[in-house]
Amino acid sequence: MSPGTEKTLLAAVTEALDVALAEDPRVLLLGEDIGLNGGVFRATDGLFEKYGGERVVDTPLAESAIVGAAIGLALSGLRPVAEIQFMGFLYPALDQILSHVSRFRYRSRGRFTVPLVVRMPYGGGVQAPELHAESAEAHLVHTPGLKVAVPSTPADAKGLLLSAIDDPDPVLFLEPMRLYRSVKGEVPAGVHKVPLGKARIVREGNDGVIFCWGAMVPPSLQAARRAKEDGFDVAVVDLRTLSPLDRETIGKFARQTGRVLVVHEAPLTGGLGAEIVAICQEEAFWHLEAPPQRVAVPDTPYPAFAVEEDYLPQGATIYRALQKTLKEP
Amino acid sequence: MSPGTEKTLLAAVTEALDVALAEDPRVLLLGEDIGLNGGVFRATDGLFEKYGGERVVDTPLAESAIVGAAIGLALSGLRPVAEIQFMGFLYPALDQILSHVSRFRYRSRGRFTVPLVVRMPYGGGVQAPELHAESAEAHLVHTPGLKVAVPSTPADAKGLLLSAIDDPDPVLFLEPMRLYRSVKGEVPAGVHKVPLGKARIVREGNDGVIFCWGAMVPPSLQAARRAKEDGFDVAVVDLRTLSPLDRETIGKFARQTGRVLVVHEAPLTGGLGAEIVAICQEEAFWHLEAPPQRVAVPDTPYPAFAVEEDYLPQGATIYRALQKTLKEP
Amino acid sequence: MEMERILDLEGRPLRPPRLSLEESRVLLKAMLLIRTFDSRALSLQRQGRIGTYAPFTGLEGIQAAAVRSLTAADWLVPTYRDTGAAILFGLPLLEALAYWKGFPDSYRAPADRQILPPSVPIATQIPHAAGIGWGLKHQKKEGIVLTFFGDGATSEGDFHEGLNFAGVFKTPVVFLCQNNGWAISVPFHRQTAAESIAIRAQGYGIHGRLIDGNDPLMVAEAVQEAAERARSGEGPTLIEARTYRQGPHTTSDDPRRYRQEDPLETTLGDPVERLRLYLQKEGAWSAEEEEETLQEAREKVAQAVAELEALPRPSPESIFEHVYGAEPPFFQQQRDRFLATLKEAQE
Amino acid sequence: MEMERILDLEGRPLRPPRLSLEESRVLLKAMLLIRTFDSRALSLQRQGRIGTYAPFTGLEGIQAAAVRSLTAADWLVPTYRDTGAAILFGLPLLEALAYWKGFPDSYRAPADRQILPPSVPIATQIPHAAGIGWGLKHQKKEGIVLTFFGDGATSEGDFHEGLNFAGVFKTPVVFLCQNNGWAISVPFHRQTAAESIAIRAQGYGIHGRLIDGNDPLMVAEAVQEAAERARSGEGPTLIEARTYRQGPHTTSDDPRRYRQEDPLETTLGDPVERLRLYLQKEGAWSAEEEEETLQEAREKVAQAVAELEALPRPSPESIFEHVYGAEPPFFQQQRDRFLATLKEAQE
Ligand SMILES: Cc1ncc(C[n+]2csc(CCOP(=O)(O)OP(=O)(O)O)c2C)c(N)n1
Ligand SMILES: Cc1ncc(C[n+]2csc(CCOP(=O)(O)OP(=O)(O)O)c2C)c(N)n1
Ligand SMILES: [Mg+2]
Ligand SMILES: [Mg+2]
Repeated sequence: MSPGTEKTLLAAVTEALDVALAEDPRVLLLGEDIGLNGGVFRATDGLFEKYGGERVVDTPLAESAIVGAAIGLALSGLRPVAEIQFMGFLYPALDQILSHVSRFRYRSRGRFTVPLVVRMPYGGGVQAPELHAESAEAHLVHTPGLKVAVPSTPADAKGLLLSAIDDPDPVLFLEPMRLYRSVKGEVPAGVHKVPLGKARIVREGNDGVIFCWGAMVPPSLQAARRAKEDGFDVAVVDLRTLSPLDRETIGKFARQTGRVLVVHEAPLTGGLGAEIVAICQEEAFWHLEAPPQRVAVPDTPYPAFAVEEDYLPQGATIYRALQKTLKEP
Repeated sequence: MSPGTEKTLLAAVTEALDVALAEDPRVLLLGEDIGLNGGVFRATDGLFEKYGGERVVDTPLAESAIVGAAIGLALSGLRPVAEIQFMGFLYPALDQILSHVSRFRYRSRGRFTVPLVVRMPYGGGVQAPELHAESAEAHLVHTPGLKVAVPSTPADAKGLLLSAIDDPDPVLFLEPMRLYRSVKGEVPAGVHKVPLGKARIVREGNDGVIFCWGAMVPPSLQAARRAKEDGFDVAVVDLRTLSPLDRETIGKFARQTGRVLVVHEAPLTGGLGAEIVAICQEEAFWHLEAPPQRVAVPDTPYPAFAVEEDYLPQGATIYRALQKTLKEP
Repeated sequence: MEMERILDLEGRPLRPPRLSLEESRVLLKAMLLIRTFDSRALSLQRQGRIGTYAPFTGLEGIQAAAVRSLTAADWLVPTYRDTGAAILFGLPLLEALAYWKGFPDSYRAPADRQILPPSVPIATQIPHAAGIGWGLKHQKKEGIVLTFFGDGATSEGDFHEGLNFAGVFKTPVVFLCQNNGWAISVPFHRQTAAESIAIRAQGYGIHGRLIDGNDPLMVAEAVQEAAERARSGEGPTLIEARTYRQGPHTTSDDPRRYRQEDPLETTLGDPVERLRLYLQKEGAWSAEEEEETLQEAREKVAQAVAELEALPRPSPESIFEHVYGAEPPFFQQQRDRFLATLKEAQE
Repeated sequence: MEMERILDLEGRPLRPPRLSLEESRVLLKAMLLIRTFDSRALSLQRQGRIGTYAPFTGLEGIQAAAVRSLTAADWLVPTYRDTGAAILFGLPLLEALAYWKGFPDSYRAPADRQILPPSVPIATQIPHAAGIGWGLKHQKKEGIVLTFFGDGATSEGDFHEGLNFAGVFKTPVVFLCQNNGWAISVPFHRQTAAESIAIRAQGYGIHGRLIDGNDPLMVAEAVQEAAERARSGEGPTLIEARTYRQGPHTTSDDPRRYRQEDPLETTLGDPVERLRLYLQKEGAWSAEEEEETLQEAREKVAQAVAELEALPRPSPESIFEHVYGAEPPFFQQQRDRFLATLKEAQE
């Protein structure tokens, strides 16, 4: 691993794409406004200029065809990396994702495969218009055949994205919009990979554990630090890959601490928090000392942005939930 | 309630539609092949002849527009009931469901509402081609603003469907294909409503409880009966409405029995089983005597039909899981 | 297909317009009102007093000319780009501003105006418009539907499905494509290899027209004719109005990254300018009138801005409003717990 | 748009065909082979020996004539309706039958034949075809793509998006619409108000043709010309082949519920019949030859049926195969537990 530099998460994404384009001629980027414009968040900034319009391709405005054509590109031997402008605009492509991306290998008995990456910003907190702040990871995780990765640090953004591009299977790559520019960190230079399927231990602890991902990592950490002031050592685990989930690490920390909190910014009911609670049951039932708790957004559509800060989990609300979990008799 | 007759679940659906069309001039049915053909399962058999092509309308083959136009019909003052031919073909309409059906009331602050019902057969077990056996309820339940109902008896099929059509909010109505003709029962005549949001106690019991819905009710009951032979009284609860879930009944039975099994025919990970387990945690943590167990299909795409019987939960596999739950120390 | 136009770039009529001079004057005034709103909204955004804003600079002609054919029985189905049309059809300025400030309670039209909230996901409103039209026809209700969308929207599946439905059910809908040449950074010729969008009308068996969208008199006539067709049961019309995006896509966009000079700018001109030139030549518009109109517009907008800034910050309770028609018990419980925790946490 | 045709209903050429007599004979033989397969599959279904089956009776001309333009470098992107095309491009009969019997291991083309598994969700394969074509062009690989779809499919958003992409990226794809007049029970005139599907080609800036799909010589020429265009970089073609669905939609369908007499039957005739009449008149086909061809076909099909019925019942293990390229640990664990429980339960 070469020594890296301090970068934003967004710049780390760009760097990963740059490395992939440079290393592998099969890599091709496609999406809306990713060319000259460099993407609405600038994730592909400079890549059109560097690799040309044949490898960094602006498409018509049609998400189902972006994913559908990317399937075809993959079948033809390429390694397409599609950008969806915001996660809410993955919805028109869900049919292609659920009916095809996830099933081509299965249906063709291994003959035709779709080593495709679909990247997109997701999550709230940046005062965006309606449908620009969706957290729809649960739909993807419930779809067999897909992998789902979510970085929360610049190094992971690069490392997970390069692993995703290299993976023989389709990977949905969710980039926490809120952390794009607000988080900086060391990013190893060159080819740097972080394996899919392994959680990251952000902080050790024996009194409780918070499972989280994406933009929920910083406020979870904040809550854990506050709990420390009360004398509790709370672990924070960034799941990092949501599919496949790192059941081993989840089980281990659930057993080790007996007190579990899951935090996500998708609505509570049917969110991934439920799955993680269920895994804790299966892996650590006899060790649990308090009911695993879920901190999530309420079961409403994502509200207009003037109230989104109230809507989203914050350090303080996570801390309140943590207190309850830790103090349960 | 007038005395009814023995009917199949399918005939009960037809009867509910017939009653709704007769009672309420605002009701309009739309979908593929629902007119002269009476629907691919004959759920609208005879209704085109009885109510005419203006109220029982064959549409072009376009699911997103079926749901999208149904939104418009509802906005204009009607009570549309859309049929999607199989649940797998709801996928092209998911954008309209997730972005609009569920949000119109919210977005317009109560001014514009979508009292829409979208009916569809779902689930496996009838040797159908690919994508004709999907159980995608989890996606819908995770979408705030939608209701989701699933009958498992003819009487409930009629009663829930009439409640759904009457509901001020959009209801996704999932009809277990496997039970369409295999289940018969008394169906009250005329207007018969079963409230949304209330589970049905299929069987009482104190030693354990199985939560299930749709086509999983009969094999769950079978498993409970076998357990009775071993001396265990296992309750069976047909959740019937998946959104909103009847938390009260789930909590009550989890507390009463301490031993919980959830059965569904959607893939395990991220399935609704996880949510129900999480609810049991929240409502009954101190009463649980064994880890709640989930019986579901494995995390693979729905396989080709020659192996679907092995894939789907059966009375015998549910019974095996039940044994474990009941015998946990 | 040839682009139809009435006024040339200097505001000279190539044929007698259908609109009277008085009607044209009213139209220009409407355009000046929304142009004033638009530029004020842009500056509010630059000052951080509202959020991201999608300007409609250069589309005033289309939007004002289109809604003048609507009556109270009609429906407007707009996108984020059509604030001008919504305002002229009756959306209060305050409601429009509150929307862009991210307030939950916003974009609420008066009870006698059927204006849907703007559609943010591209093209998804097109099937809604088809369905509303179908519903009106089915119920033999008076009224037609006008929906707007951009050139980019025409690449989405929902555009196709919606227009095809409208054709099959012969619904009273005017589908108005504001082809401003760009979908964010993607120019029209990369959006499709077709020469025009209007040409697609025949693929749906409906009426289609390609018009100069910066010629307000042309737009007014085309929409009026389409509305008449719709009202008389002749079905839907697809109108492609060619125009030019003068500003950025939204305030988050930096067009210098992808757009240098655009020939459209010189071939289409500015709609306000063209109509003004026409009226001036006809002796039906003066500098004083212009100043008066603008003055009035500025006052109206200033008043709305003042009201906006007097609004209290929306409450967290508003998050839970209008999710269900009849709230299920779990939802009430969830709200109560959530609000209690939030309050504790904020203490 | 006029429908192009070479052979009339009595097999008389209206102009000299491009295909030689020998080529036409080969074509007829191919059609007879798949017609034999099709009717055998139908009877297997009636006997409960395979599952639901989608017959292609009446489409033999389109399917056989289309794939003759393909080479080993090309890709076939079929639907459930196109078993005939797949067989003639190289799919073993056994693989085709095993598919309809619901066997996981089925529809596997030989290594030198790029035949995708059939697409069941309507129209969703159209963007795949566009994408494969784009990929081939991008990699400067030899090869073109042929994809089939029905008239119903043309109402789906994916049809539109896929064709528009193909136009923009000028991909080497032949889009072949088998317009058999019905989408299950919905007749074409209820599917769209457009006169034809071919007319939509100009809405995507691509080449379009409306042809008689029951005229195998016409199909052969049109597809060959489209394939040549594709190979020479001139981009995609949309061909609408007008035909008639002779049988039910699938074996689960009862057309008597919705279809009485259909004029198409008499205006288009039967493709096998038309080609046979042509060859007979040219003195290039005899009753003996027909019998020989059919005999050979029946033997091939019988052989495949025998192989099918000798296959062991697929194992539950097959459920878990080919989900991932590299199986995650949780998945292995899940499989092992699942199979163990299943075994216990079945004891
Ligand atoms: C389904 C969907 N995809 C992407 C976006 C992001 N987006 C917002 S506006 C826009 C361009 C729209 O272009 P056009 O339809 O021409 O309308 P214009 O903004 O030019 O008026 C895009 C890509 C979106 N809102 N919805
Ligand atoms: C997305 C989707 N919706 C519905 C169906 C059910 N279905 C199967 S075939 C069919 C009709 C297809 O008609 P057409 O495209 O004309 O093809 P044909 O079967 O006539 O060859 C329908 C509605 C499906 N398979 N996929
Ligand atoms: Mg535009
Ligand atoms: Mg057809």
